[in-house]
Amino acid sequence: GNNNDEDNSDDDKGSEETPAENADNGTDTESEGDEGSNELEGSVVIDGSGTVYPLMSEIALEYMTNEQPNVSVEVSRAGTSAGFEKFLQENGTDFNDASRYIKDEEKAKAEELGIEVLEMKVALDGLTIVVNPENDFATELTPDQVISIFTGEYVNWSDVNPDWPNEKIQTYGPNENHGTYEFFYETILEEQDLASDINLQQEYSTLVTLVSEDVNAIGFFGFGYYDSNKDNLNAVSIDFGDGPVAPSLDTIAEDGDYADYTRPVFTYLNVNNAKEKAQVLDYAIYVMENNNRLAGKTGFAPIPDEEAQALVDQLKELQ
Amino acid sequence: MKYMDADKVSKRMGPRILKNNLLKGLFLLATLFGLLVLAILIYRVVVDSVGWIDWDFLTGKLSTDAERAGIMGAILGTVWMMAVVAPVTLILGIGTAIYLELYARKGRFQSIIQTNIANLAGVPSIVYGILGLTIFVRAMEMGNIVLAGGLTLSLLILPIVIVAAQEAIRAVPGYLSEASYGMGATKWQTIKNVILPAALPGILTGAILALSRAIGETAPLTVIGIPALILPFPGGIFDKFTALPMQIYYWTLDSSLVAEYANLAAATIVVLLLLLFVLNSAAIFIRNKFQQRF
Amino acid sequence: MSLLTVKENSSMLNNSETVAVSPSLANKNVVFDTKELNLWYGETHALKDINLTINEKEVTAIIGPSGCGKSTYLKTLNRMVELVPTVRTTGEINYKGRSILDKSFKVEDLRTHVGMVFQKPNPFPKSIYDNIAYGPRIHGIRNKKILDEIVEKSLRGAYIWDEVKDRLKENAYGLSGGQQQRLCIARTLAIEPDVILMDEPTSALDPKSTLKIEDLVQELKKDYSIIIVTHNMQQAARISDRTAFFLNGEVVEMDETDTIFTKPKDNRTEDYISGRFG
Amino acid sequence: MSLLTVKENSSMLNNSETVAVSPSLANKNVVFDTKELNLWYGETHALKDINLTINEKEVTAIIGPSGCGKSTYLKTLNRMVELVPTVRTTGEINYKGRSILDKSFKVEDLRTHVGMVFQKPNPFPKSIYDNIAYGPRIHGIRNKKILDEIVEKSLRGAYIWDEVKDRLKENAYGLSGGQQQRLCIARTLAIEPDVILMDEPTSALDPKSTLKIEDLVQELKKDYSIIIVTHNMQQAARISDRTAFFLNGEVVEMDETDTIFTKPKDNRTEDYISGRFG
Amino acid sequence: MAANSKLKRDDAIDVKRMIEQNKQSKSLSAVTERAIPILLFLFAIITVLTTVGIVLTLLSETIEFFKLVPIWEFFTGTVLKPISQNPEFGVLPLINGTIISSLIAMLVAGPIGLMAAIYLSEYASDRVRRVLKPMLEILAGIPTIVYGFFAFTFVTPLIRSIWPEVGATNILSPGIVMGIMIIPMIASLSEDAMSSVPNSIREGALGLGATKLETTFKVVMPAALSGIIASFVLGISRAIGETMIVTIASGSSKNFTFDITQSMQTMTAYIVEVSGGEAAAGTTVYYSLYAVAMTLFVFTLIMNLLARYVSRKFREEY
Ligand SMILES: Nc1ncnc2c1ncn2[C@@H]1O[C@H](COP(=O)(O)OP(=O)(O)OP(=O)(O)O)[C@@H](O)[C@H]1O
Ligand SMILES: Nc1ncnc2c1ncn2[C@@H]1O[C@H](COP(=O)(O)OP(=O)(O)OP(=O)(O)O)[C@@H](O)[C@H]1O
Ligand SMILES: [Mg+2]
Ligand SMILES: [Mg+2]
Ligand SMILES: O=P([O-])([O-])[O-]
Repeated sequence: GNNNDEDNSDDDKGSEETPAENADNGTDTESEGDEGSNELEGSVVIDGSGTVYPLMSEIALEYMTNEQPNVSVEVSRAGTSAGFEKFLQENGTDFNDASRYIKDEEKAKAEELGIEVLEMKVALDGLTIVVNPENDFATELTPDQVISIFTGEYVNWSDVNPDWPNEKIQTYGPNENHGTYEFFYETILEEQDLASDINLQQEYSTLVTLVSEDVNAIGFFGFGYYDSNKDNLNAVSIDFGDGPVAPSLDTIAEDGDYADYTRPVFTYLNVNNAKEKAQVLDYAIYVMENNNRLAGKTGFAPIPDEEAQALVDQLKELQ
Repeated sequence: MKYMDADKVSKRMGPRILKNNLLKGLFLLATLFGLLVLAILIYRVVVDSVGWIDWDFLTGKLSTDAERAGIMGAILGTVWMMAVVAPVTLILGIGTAIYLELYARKGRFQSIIQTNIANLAGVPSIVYGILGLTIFVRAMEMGNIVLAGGLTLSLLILPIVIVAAQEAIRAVPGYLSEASYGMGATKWQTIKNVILPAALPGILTGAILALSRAIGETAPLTVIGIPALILPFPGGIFDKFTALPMQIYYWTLDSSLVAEYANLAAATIVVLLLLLFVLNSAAIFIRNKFQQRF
Repeated sequence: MSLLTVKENSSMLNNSETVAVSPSLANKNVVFDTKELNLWYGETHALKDINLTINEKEVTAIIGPSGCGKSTYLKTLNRMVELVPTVRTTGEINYKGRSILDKSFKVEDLRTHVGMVFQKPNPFPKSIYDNIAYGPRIHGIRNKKILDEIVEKSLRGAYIWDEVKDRLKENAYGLSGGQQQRLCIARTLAIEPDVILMDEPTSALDPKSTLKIEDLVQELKKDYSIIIVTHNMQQAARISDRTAFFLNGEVVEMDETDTIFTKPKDNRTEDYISGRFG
Repeated sequence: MSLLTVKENSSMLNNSETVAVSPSLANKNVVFDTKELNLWYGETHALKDINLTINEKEVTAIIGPSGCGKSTYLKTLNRMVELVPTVRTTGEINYKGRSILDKSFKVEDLRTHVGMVFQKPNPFPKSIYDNIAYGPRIHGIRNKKILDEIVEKSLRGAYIWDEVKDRLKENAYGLSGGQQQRLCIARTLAIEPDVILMDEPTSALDPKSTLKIEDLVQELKKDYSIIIVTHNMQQAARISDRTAFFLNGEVVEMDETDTIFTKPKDNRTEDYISGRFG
Repeated sequence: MAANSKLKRDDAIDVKRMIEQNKQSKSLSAVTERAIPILLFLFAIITVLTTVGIVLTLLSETIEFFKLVPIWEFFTGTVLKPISQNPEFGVLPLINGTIISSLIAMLVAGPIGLMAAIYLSEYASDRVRRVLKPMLEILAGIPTIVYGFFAFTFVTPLIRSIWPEVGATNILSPGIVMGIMIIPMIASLSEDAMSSVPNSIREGALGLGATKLETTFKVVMPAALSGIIASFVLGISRAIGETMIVTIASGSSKNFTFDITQSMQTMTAYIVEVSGGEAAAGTTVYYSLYAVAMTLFVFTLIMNLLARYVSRKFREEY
C-alpha cells in the first residue's frame, strides 16, 4: 500500500519533463490552475482494447501516483469495437484504446457527431498464436496453415501434418468486441469465416486459462498476454518464408522478422474533450512521453521515438 | 379373519428398519455435502490469501504491482454504497411494510402490491442492473457513481426487506397494540411507540441479511459499468467507485496477466467473507438477544 | 356411580319466566347506557338488541358461556371492537349522556376516559417506568417530575409500588403474571380514566394473584366504575355489585349480584349458574 | 349464592385410607404389566413409581386431572413417548411377558401390536381408502384384493363403512370430526393390533359422535384390549371395566370401575370424582 | 390503602386537566396522523414503479429491437452472432444454455436439498438442526462471484480430471456450482414445509408401526408437497437468473448444443457480455440486450407465478 510516494527512481526521464509541461498547462488553459500550479483535477475516462489495457493501466497508475493525484483516470476494457461505440457518442469516453485502425464507418460517425479524433499510436503488438504447453508438435506453422486451422478446413492435427496426433483441434479467440478478432479476421484470415465451433471469449484471461488447460487448443491474442503466461502457454513460431520466427520484443517491429503479424496499437483521443478538459490533454501528453518506456514491461514493442515526439508536439499545440 | 401374518410382519421388520437407517445415513451425507463444499471453498481462499492480508493491503491504493496493491478504494466504495443502500432500503422497506400491514385496506390494490413485491423478489439481479443503467446512470445522467450503484442495489433488495419487515410486524402480538389503543393512543403513536420497537429486531435481522446480499452483488454493478481501474478513493456518494466484488472480479480475470493477482483476489474474498460473517453474526445476535419473548 | 349425578339434581330454585333486563338502581348515576345495541362480525350476529345500564362507582360483572359476546360487548364500550374491520353496529351507547358510537366522538378521547385491562397481562416490552409513563406521554405530558409522580401514584394505586419501586428501570417482562396484571391496571390508572373495563383479568393468574386483583378491584371501585367480564362465577359473586348474564349475544338477565346468584328470574341463568352448560 | 356451594357438599362417601394399586383380577390374562415405572421429561418427573397391570379384552380407563401423566403413561406403552428427545425412563413394562423398554424390542414391532388412537382425529391427508390401507401396505401387503378386503373389514369394524363406502377415494379431510375419529380407529384396526390405546378419543367430538365411539369401544373389547384416557368421568364409568386414577404422576388407585366410582379407597380419588379439583 | 386512594384523587384533577389541555395542541398530531399513511402509500408505490420501470425500460428498447430483427427470427433462430459482418440474432442458443444450466443445477440441488431437508426436519435432533441449518444457509450467502471462480478454478479441473472430454469452459461445472448454491434454499424451504406438517399426522403413522422413513415418504412429504414444489420452482428461478457463475465458468460461446461438456452462454451471461458498461445506444447489439433481458424477465416472472400458483393450488389440507 505504500506505493504512492517516493518511487520515482526508475522513471526519471518521465518525471523530469512533465512538471514543466504541467506548469505551462496550468497557465495556458482556462482550468483553475490560477496559482500557476500544476494541480489538475477531474477525470479521464478510457475504454476499448483489452490488448492495450495492460499498457494503458500501467501508464494511468503512474500518472495518478506520480503526476496528478487529484485526477482520476478510469480505464475499462470492453474491447476495441465495443469501446468505439462508447467513444462515438455524446458525452462519450475521452480515449478509446484500439488494437486496430479506426474504421471508415467509425470515422464517419465521428464526423457526424462533430467529434474530432486524434489517432495516437502507442506501441506495437505481435499477434501471437498460442498452444497448450504439452503440445510439442505444433511448434511452427506457416500463415497458410494458420488460415486452414482457424477456418476449420483442418479438423484434426493430423490434417496439418500426418505425423501429428489424430485429435480434433479446438480453436480459441477473443470475441467480436475485440480489435484483435477483427485484425485476425481481416489481416490474418484474409476475411474468410472462422470455424463455426471456435470458442470465443470476452476476457483474455479466460482464453489464457482455456488454452493452458486444453491439450488440443490453439488460440490467438496479443503478445502481452502470452508474455505474462509463458509457463502455461507455448507460442507458435511462424514461417513467413524465411524460416520460423518466434514472436518476441525483438522480432515484433514494423520492419522486423515478425512484421507480417505485427500491428500497431493505438489510443484514439477525443480532441474536443482534450480542448475542454486540461487533465485529458495533460494525460494524452503523458501517454506519449511514457509509452515507450513502459511498453516492454507490458509486452509491447516501442514505436520509433520520433513518432512519439511528433505526437507530443502535436498535442502541445492544442494547449 | 386375520389378514396380517404376524410372522411375515416381523420378518419384514428387519429390512425395513435397515432401510430406514441406511437412508438416514444418506440424508445426513446430503446435509454434510453442502458443508463440505463450504469447507473446501473457504479453505482454498484462505490458503491463497495467506501472507497477502496485512495492514498495507487493507489501507493501500490499487496498483498494478501486486506487492503494493491495496483495497482501500474498494472497501470505501462498498462502504459508501452501503451508506446509500442501508437508509434508502430501510426507510422504503419499513415504510412499505407498515403501509401494507397496518394501513392498506385488504383488497384488490393491496393484493396487487403484494403479488408485485413477491415477483420483484424473483427478478434476476442483472435485470435490476439494466434498470439502474437505464434510469439512474443514463436517464438521470448520474453516470456510474456510488449513488447510482447504491440505488440500483436498493431496488434489488427492497422486496426482501419489505417481506421481512411485514413478517416482523405481523409477529407483534395484537394485544400490545390493543393495550396502546386502549389508552387513547392514536394509530401512528401506537405504531411508533409500540409496534415498531417490538418489530425492530425482526426487521433488522431481515435487513442485515438483505444488505449482506447487496454487498456481494456483482452482476448489476458490471452492467452499470464500474471501470476496471480506478485509483482515487471515493469521498462521497457522488464519486465514481469500485466495490469489493468488482475488485475480486477484475483481479481474478487479470490473474493471467500477473499470477499474484489470484492471491489478491483470494485475499479480497476473505475480507468480503469476513465482512459478511460479521454482518450475519450481528443478525443472529440481534435475533437472539433482542427478540422479545412476548 | 351415584356421585356423578349429584350435580344435576342439586338445583334448589324455582324456574321463573324470562325477564329481559332489570331496571338500573335509581339512586346511582349511570355511566353507560346501552340501547338496542346490535353488532355483527361480517355475517356473525354477535350482539343482539342489548339494553343495559352501567352505574358509576360500582363493579358490574358480565358472565356467560364462551362465545356469548361478553368480550365483544366490553370492547364496544371503548370502541376497541372497531379494530376488527368487518364489524358493523347499530343502536346506541351513551357515555355520561354522549353517544359514543357517533363518529364525532374521538375514539382516542373515549379511550382516555374508558380504560381497559385485558385477559392476558399485556405489558409493553419496555421498562416498568415506561409502561406506566406511556399513557401520559402520548397525551403530551413530558415533564420528568410530573411523570415520576404519576408513575408512583399509579403503581401505588394498583398496590404494586412496594414490589417494584426498586426496579422501575427493569423490563416489565421480568415480573410475575400477577404483578404484570397489576402493572397493566396501574398503566390504566395513569391516564385517570372514569371507567375501567376488565376482560377476564384473572383467568391467566394463579389463585393467590387472583385474590390480590380481586381485593384491588374492591378498592378501585371507590373511585372508578368497573366492568368486569369473568368466567368464574364465584369471582362475580364475590366482587361485583351487579351482574349481567349473556347468552348467545343476548342479555338474558341483569340484576343485583345477590339476586342473580340466589333467585335468578330466568331459568337459563339458573342452568348456567348451576353448571348445566358452559 | 347457595347454588355455588352445592357441589362441594355433595360427597356421600366415606373417606378411606390411601391404597396404592389393587391387584389384578385373577381370571384375566395380563397384557401390560408395569413395574416401578418412572419417567422424566428433562427435569420434570412426570411418572412416579407406576405399578399397574392391564388385562386382556377389557376396557381400562385412566382418569385424573390435567397434567397428571395420563397421556405420558399411555404413550409409554407403545414407546411413542420416545419422540420427545429429553425423555428418560426407569423401571419395567412387560407386554405379554416381554420387556418393551428393552431397546432390542423394535418400536415398529411394538406399535404394530399396540395401536393408538389420538385425542384429535389425525387422518392422513389422503383418500379414505389410502388411510386404511397405509398400515397394511407398510407391512408388505400389496395385493389389491386383500387390501380391499382389509379396508372394508376395518371400516365395518369401526362402524363407519356405510357412511363412507361410496366415497372411499375422497380425501379423509372431507369427513366430519366424529367420522374422522372412527376412520382413525379403523386405520388402527387394519393392522390388527392386540391392544388399542385411546387418548381422549372423544374430547374433540360432539355428544352424538361421542356416543357412537363409546358404543364402538364396547364392541371392540370383544376382540381387543383397550386402554382409554378420558377427562369425562361419566364416560369412564359407562364404558370401562377397570379404572386407574392418576394424580401428579402417581397412580393413586386402580380398581374395578364400579368400586372406584362408588367406594374409592383413597379420599383423593373421591375428591376428584366429586369434582373438588381438576 | 385508604390513604393511598385519598392521595390519588387529589392529584387526579391535575393529570386529567393536563390531558385535556394537551388535546388543544393536538391539531399537529392530527396532521401527522393524516399525512403518514399518504407518505407510506407513496413508499409502497415505489415497488410498483420499479416493476413499471423494468417493464417500460425493457419493452421500449425491445420494440426497437424487433423493428430491426423480426420477432420470429429472434425466437426461432439457432445462431447468435451479434457482432459480425452478417449479424444473426437467434435467442435459442441462450435459452438453451439457460435451461440446460438450470436443469443441471436442479439435478444437484433438488435431490441433495430435499434429502438435507428430510434429514433436518425428520431425523435431526433439535440441537443438531439448530447448528446445521444456519451453517448450510451460509452457502446461500456467499457472493456468486466467489462461486464463479470456485467453479472455474476448482470444480472444472476436478471434473476434467475424471472426465477429460469436458472443456475448460463448459456448462456442467457452473450448473453444478449453481446447484450447490441453491441447496440451502431448497433445503430450508422444504424443511419449513415439512416441519409445518402437524406432528399428529406423523404420530398417526408411527403409531401404526411405520418407520420414520415410511412416515416421511408416504405421509409427511405428500402433505408438504406444495411447499416442496414451490421451493423447487423458486430454486429454478434463482438458477435462471444467476449470472456471474455462468459468465465466469461457461464462457461466452453461443453454441446451440445439448452437449454439457461444452461452453454455452445463458441469457444473463449474454447481458453481462454485451452491456460491458455504457453500451452505445442505437445499435442492434444494444437493443438485443434488452430483448434478451425482456425474455429473461418473462421467464422468471412465469416461474414466480408458477411457484405461487403451485403453493396455493396443491396445498393439501390438514
Ligand atoms: N374478530 C372476530 N371476527 C369474527 N367473529 C368474531 C370475532 N371475535 C369474536 N367473534 C365471534 O363473536 C361471538 C362473540 O365472541 P366474544 O369474543 O365476544 O365471546 P366471549 O363471550 O368473550 O367468549 P369467551 O368467553 O370465549 O371469551 C363469537 O361467536 C365469536 O366467534
Ligand atoms: N414434551 C414434553 N416435554 C416436557 N414436559 C412434558 C411434555 N409432555 C408433557 N409434559 C409434562 O408432563 C406432565 C404430564 O403430562 P401429560 O401430557 O402426560 O398429562 P395428561 O395427564 O395427559 O394431561 P391432559 O389431561 O392435560 O392431557 C405434565 O406436567 C406436562 O407438563
Ligand atoms: Mg372473551
Ligand atoms: Mg393428555
Ligand atoms: O481487446 P482488443 O484489443 O482485442 O480490442
